Amino acid sequence: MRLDLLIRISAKIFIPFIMVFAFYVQFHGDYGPGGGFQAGVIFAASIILYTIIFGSKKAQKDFPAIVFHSMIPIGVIIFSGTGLLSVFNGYNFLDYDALSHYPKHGQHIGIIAIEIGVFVTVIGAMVSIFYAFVSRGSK
Amino acid sequence: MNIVSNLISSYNYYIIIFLMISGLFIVVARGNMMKKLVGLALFQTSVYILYISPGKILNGTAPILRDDFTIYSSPFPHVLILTAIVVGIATLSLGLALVIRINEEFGTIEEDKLFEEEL
Amino acid sequence: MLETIQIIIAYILLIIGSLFLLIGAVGLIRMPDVFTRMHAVSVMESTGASLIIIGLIIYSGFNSVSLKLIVILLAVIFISSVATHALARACIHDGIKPLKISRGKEQ
Amino acid sequence: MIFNIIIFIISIALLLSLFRALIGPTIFDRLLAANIIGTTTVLFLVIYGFLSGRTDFLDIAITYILLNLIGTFAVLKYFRYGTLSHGEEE
Amino acid sequence: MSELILILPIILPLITALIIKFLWKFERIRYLILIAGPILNIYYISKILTQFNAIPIKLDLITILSGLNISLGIEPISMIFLLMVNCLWLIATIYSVGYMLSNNEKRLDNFFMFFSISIACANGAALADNLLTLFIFYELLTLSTYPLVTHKGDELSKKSGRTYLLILLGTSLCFFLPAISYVYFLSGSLDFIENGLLMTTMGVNSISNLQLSILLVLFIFGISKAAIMPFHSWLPAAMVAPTPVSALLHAVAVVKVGVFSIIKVIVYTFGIDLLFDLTIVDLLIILCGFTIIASSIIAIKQDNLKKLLAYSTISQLSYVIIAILILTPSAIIAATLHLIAHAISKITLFFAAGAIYTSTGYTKISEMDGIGSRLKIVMIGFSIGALSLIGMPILGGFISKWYIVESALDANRWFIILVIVISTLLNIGYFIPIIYKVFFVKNTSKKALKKLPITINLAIFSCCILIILLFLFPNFFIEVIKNEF
Amino acid sequence: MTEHLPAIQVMIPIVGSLLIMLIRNNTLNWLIGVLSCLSVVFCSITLYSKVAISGAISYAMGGWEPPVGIEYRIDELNALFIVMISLASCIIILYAKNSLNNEIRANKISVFYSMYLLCLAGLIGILSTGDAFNAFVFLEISSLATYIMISIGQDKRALVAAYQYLIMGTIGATLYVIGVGLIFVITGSLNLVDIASRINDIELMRPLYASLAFITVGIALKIALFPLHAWLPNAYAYSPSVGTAFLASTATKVAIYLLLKYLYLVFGYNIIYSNPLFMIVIIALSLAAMFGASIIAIFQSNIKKLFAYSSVAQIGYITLGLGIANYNGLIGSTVHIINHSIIKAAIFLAIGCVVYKTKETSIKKLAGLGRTMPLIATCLTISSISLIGVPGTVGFISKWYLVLGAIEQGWWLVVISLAISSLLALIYVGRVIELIWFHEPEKNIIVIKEKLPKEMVIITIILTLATIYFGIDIRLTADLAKVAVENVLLAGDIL
Amino acid sequence: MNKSILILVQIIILFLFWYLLSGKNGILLLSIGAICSIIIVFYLLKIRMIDDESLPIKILPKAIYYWIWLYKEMILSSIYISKLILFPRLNISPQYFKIKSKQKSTMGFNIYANSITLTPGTISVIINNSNKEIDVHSISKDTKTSLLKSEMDNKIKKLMGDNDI
Amino acid sequence: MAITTIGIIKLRNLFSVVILSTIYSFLMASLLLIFDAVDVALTEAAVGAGISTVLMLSVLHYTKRNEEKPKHSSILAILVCITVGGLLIYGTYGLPAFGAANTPLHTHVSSQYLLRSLPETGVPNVVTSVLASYRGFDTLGEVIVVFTAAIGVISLLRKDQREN
Ligand code: NA
Ligand code: NA
Repeated sequence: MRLDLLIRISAKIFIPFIMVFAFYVQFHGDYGPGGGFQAGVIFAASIILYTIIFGSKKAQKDFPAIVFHSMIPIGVIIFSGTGLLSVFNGYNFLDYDALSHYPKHGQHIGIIAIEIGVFVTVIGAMVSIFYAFVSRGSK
Repeated sequence: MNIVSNLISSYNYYIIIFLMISGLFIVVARGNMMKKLVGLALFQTSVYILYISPGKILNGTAPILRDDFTIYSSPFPHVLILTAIVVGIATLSLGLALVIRINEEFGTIEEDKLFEEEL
Repeated sequence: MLETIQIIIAYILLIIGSLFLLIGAVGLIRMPDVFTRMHAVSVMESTGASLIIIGLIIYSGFNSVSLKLIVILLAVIFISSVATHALARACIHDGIKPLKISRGKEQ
Repeated sequence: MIFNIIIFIISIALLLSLFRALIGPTIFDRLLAANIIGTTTVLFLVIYGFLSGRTDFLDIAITYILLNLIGTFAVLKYFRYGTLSHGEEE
Repeated sequence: MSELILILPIILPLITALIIKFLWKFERIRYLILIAGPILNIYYISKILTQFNAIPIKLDLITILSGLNISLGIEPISMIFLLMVNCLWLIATIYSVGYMLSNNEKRLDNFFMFFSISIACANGAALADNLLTLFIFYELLTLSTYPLVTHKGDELSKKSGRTYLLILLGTSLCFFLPAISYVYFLSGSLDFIENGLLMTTMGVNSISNLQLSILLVLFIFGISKAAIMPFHSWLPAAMVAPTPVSALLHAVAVVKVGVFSIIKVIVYTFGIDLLFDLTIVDLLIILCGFTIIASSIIAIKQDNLKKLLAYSTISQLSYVIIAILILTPSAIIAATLHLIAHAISKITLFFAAGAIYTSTGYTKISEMDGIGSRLKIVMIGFSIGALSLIGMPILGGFISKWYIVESALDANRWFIILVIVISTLLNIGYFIPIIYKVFFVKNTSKKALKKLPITINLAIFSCCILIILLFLFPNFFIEVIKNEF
Repeated sequence: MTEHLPAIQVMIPIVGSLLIMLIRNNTLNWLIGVLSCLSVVFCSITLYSKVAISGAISYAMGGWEPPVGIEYRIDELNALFIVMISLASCIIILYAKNSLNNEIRANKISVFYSMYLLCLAGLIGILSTGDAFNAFVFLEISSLATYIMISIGQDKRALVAAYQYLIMGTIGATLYVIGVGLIFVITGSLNLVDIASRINDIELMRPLYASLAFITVGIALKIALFPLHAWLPNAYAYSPSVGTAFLASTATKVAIYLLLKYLYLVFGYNIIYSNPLFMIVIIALSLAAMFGASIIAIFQSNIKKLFAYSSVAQIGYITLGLGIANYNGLIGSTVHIINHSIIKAAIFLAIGCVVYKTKETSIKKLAGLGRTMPLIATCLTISSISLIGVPGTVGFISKWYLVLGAIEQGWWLVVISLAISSLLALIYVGRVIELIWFHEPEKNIIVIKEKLPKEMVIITIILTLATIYFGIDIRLTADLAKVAVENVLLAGDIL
Repeated sequence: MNKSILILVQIIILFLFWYLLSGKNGILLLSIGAICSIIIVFYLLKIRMIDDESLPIKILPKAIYYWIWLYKEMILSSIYISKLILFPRLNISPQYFKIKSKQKSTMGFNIYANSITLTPGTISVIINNSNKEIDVHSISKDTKTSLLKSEMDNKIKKLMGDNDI
Repeated sequence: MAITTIGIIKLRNLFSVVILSTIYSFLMASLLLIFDAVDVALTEAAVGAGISTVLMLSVLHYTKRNEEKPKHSSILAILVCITVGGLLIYGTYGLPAFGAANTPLHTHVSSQYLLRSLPETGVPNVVTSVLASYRGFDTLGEVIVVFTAAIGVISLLRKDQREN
């Protein structure tokens, strides 16, 4: 059975916007509600939507699972790397003041860095989990 | 008199308590593993209110600083609950994965049946 | 002056919209079967919701807020149509027969 | 003031829909109710944002509606194929 | 260096055990080792005896907490006990080689290994210089004798083994250990001290009668190797073991360690003066009296010889305890003497029972009509042992009973005298019929007898000698102990 | 660098587990695991020596001073426990390689190592954090890692066990969060030191008591205190042997530490004692654990389950010490945490060896083990005996202090109960020993012909010797525990 | 349409979306927005998600007109349904029938079906694209007859023009 | 919300339960919003109404859709619930009234965050600054939790091990 044209078209229209929206949530976490986690979930949602509409085979071809699998540890590495960077600079763990000469600026960089870490991990995790769930039983 | 006013003034807690208990009830009383997980999620979710509601200040606003507001509700519980939600979904997804596997291996996700057969 | 008119229009739309919403909800309760309830929901989603959002758009003028509202509006309408249709089809597939009430002379 | 009234009306609508969600009787009734509850909640959020003067809330509303969308698709797909992973070519 | 000699009586049997286990395949030397071990041990013990006679020496091995250490020491009573255990070990080894071989028992290497280990534990208990050390060796003795009890490996012995472990370990964990902890809590130490630890550190006034009573009861019941009722049933149960085991362990090592521990505790932990006025002592005396009479009555009913001997042991053990509870120095001496006398007499009886079994396969008294004529040495040995226990003059048992009666008279304990009289009558009641039967009833069965190995006869004979020697030279022991008081 | 050790020792296993997930070679991953554990051991010992010299160390995460930021606080007590669990994990992972290869599928081994390290990180986090909510987060890290470790077990019942644990564990964690929430609402702080200093000014006692109850029950679920223990036996029985050993020797212990910390450092003596009911309940439950679980243990037919129930019983001893709550009682608890983890590691690793050869955990398979695998059988026997509390083994030391504590309080019933429960331990241990030594081996007991890997045997022996060594030399256990109890738990109170 | 223009338009639209959402003028945020839009578009291009379907610019002006008409219809029928709901006796007579569409294109047919659903009072239940038939459920006779007038069908035909997607 | 909860308890059709729990999440999110917890509301919506619904639906594909009636009585459950509920009522009785501003929760650490966020980190959304900086370590923990769960799910459901 072919997918409804309308649904396919609407997916094509919506998905880019959802992705941009995710990035918006990611980078405006300082000013409004949102942040790495929420953005990650929304971004993952866009891929989940894609999977739902186009099926998991196509989805895993277009958005390969291995990418998301490796995103999971990479995000954590970004996060903990930021923290350890502070330690190597002689500051306490996760003290972002270490990242710049101006503490406030350092804080800014640090927050962005770790939010990206969260973002990456969450996308990876959510999509991987979803893939794992849907591809388990396709007998 | 004091008792009554106390009871009324903490109505928010009674909502939480009811929800929490319902969630807990599902977890303990129901035998379907899937439903248990739903109950668990419910139970956890209601705890969120326990943290968040005391952080609310009447006439306060969300803790996103802007010049035109002076009273903000406490951001502290929000941060904690964000973490708790994440932990909750992590647990839930793991639980669901286990349910899938259990269903695959045993052909049922009813605890009663499982115990009859295997454990 | 313009602003006042803008606000008044917005308020009117809001009120009408919310009334539609309410009526739809009443319909959701009153209607006898799932198909007829869908019609009631249609009133709520398509008309009630969109009127409220349009009212708010008018209220806020053109800025980032209204853009967000437009996004919401499109999504609401879209969801309304797709969901209702899909649901109706699912009902039929599931073997639920539409209720037939004949009134008076037609049948 | 007007927003308060509208919030009130929306809440009543929400309650009625909830009631439908609870009594069913079929899954489809609940789905229908869930769908409308999602939309109504979004409206609620939007109005509440205007009421409290924090239009930041619109981001949340957008998220809600997107999720509602995804949820709708998921349910649709689920009903059609019993799974979320069905692909076009299958 | 000189203190280290104290460790030898423990180490030597262990070494013997190891050598036995690992060199068992060399048939020529295994019996040599079996005999060499006890002899070497006796040699060193006599060396300790001569070298440190009545001078307290002490060897701290390990300190766990302050006042909680594993240390060895020696004083007259333990000296005597040590000597006795090891002499009997020698004799029992000689006996059991013959017994085990002629009864075709299996896994002899294991048997002798655990045998030696139990002796090491008994020696450790004898040398223990504080409660903790005593407790450890006491428990180890239980554990190391468990394989011996279950040596046959059938269901019955496993069941008996369970009873054995459960009662012995159970009571010691439930009563003995708390009692030790309580002593530690009260005095901050566990050492055995002349005049008594509690007497020295607490004095008569700072410790209440109730506390003392609780402690005493905990100790008396906790040391259930002494087999006071109601914790006596392990002893009859353990009689499923091969006879040498019953002989050495349940007539000598195990039960005697129990009684010995009680003597140690009362003398060196409490101090006899501390307990003098306690009502609980009277109650315990009554309990012991009950045990004596009850078990004697049960013994009369027994047809199984080993069971009879077991109940007789229970009754005799309470003799010792009842003697201790008189709480005078002379009573302690009497108790020690009776401990020795009973040990020697009982081992003779068991040896005889084992010999009967080896030779005829009989375990029941009713089967033994007239076997006295065919097993002369054995049955004479049996009679000597039995008569000694009854308290016949010219035998060791008479001396100890006499001293007990004397001490009881001094302390005006008429109840004890009454008990002794009754129980002597009962002793007569269960021993004399056997002697009568074996010698004077005509045998009807024509069953062929197995020839007894020389070692069995040798062991029984040497025991008889010892019994008589004890009657002739009791002062050897009495003098040693008297120095202490 | 040494001033950053509190953070570093948590981060090492985390980074290790990340590396493991990126690398797909089992042997290499094992090596990473070993290295991580070794470095944690190194860090923790350094930290302990530092703390022993200079007293408690406070480390501000992110450079934000407490209570604004999250504080990591290392004192003599948790430093000691960190050393303990890092050593335990190090030893067990050294053992793990061949055992895991034998027990679980090759493609899950990496995951197992990763979870192992994460669990370790979580446990260290719980131990060192000075923040109530951070403790929850790390509790969840370790729990999730644990669920996964269990679910990796070969037996399909492992899945159900993991699920049950997940449900119970999450309820526990949630109850804990409720409790923390109540204190949070009335004190406005999450920093434990800060809470402790503000708690005495609080007039509202009800939320405080309720929070005490919730935190206690929440943690009790995690430590499997008697009526809440249902998850533990299955979890222990069906997870891979290495996992069982690790869980038994570390996870529950850490949870107990958390309870200890709350009772004595956060709520404080005054508050827990102003409500005598609380202590009575704790003691009653402990006693119930000691008896109930021991009795259940007697009737088990699965060797892992038997010792799992024994764990539940032993946990009763530890909480009993908390209930006794005097100097000796607390030392007893603390030492028993350490000692029991040595014992159980030894036992479960020995069982791991048995499983390696026989592929079975049924207790019948132990029959005649004394003849087929004499070395392992001896280890199992010795370490089981130390469970009873026979002098000369570690088990004795802890029970000794508990008995002293109970005598000091004058609770004779407790003293007798301690003794009787040792007797019950004797029965279930005796059953095992009798099977091992006095029964004929079943035919075909050995499934795998190849020899036991050396390192498995050696480590089992080392741990067994440790159960004796630390029963005699207590400088590294009870003496350190004493210092910790004096300096940390009872610092403010009259000794 | 030219592919590169399509891409450009899509990027610009996304960026505009970002900008309007954001409402902030910081260079950092704007450049992030731009970068995100570009990355997303190019990735989606790679997986063939960007094409005419995803950006139906051509019919946009007519569509707006159609939308306004449709909206009017929606409100009118909403008022009708509201009356039905609020009338004490539920004066409904549900109908289930087939309707044949004049649409040639799939797109137009789909829009038709959706418009039917969007208008309160009628729901398209089953869509058959091959013979352009729709199973419709309507709440009453009136809505059925108004639908059968096929005014909507014609409008959509006009909207789609000659396009045949 | 109470209504949905009751529904979830009563209903045996798991699909309905999933739907109700989605509704519940939406409502919860709205409530959170009323309590000014915007970030939390956003997250709860995304997680509760989005991800978990989708995950549960995909699980329902594998399992039976109807729950069976539990055989054991629910007396234990009722007891547990009464205890917990009683304890909660006991504990929350007398807590500061809803909306009060002078409670320790507001005056102690929380006020510090509100005061210091802008000057120290330059982030107006205090939730973000606390989450990412002041309590960044918690967030690290949270990310690790996600990491752990994801690894677990993948390893549990990985297909290749079924083929054996
Ligand atoms: Na419609
Ligand atoms: Na944020």
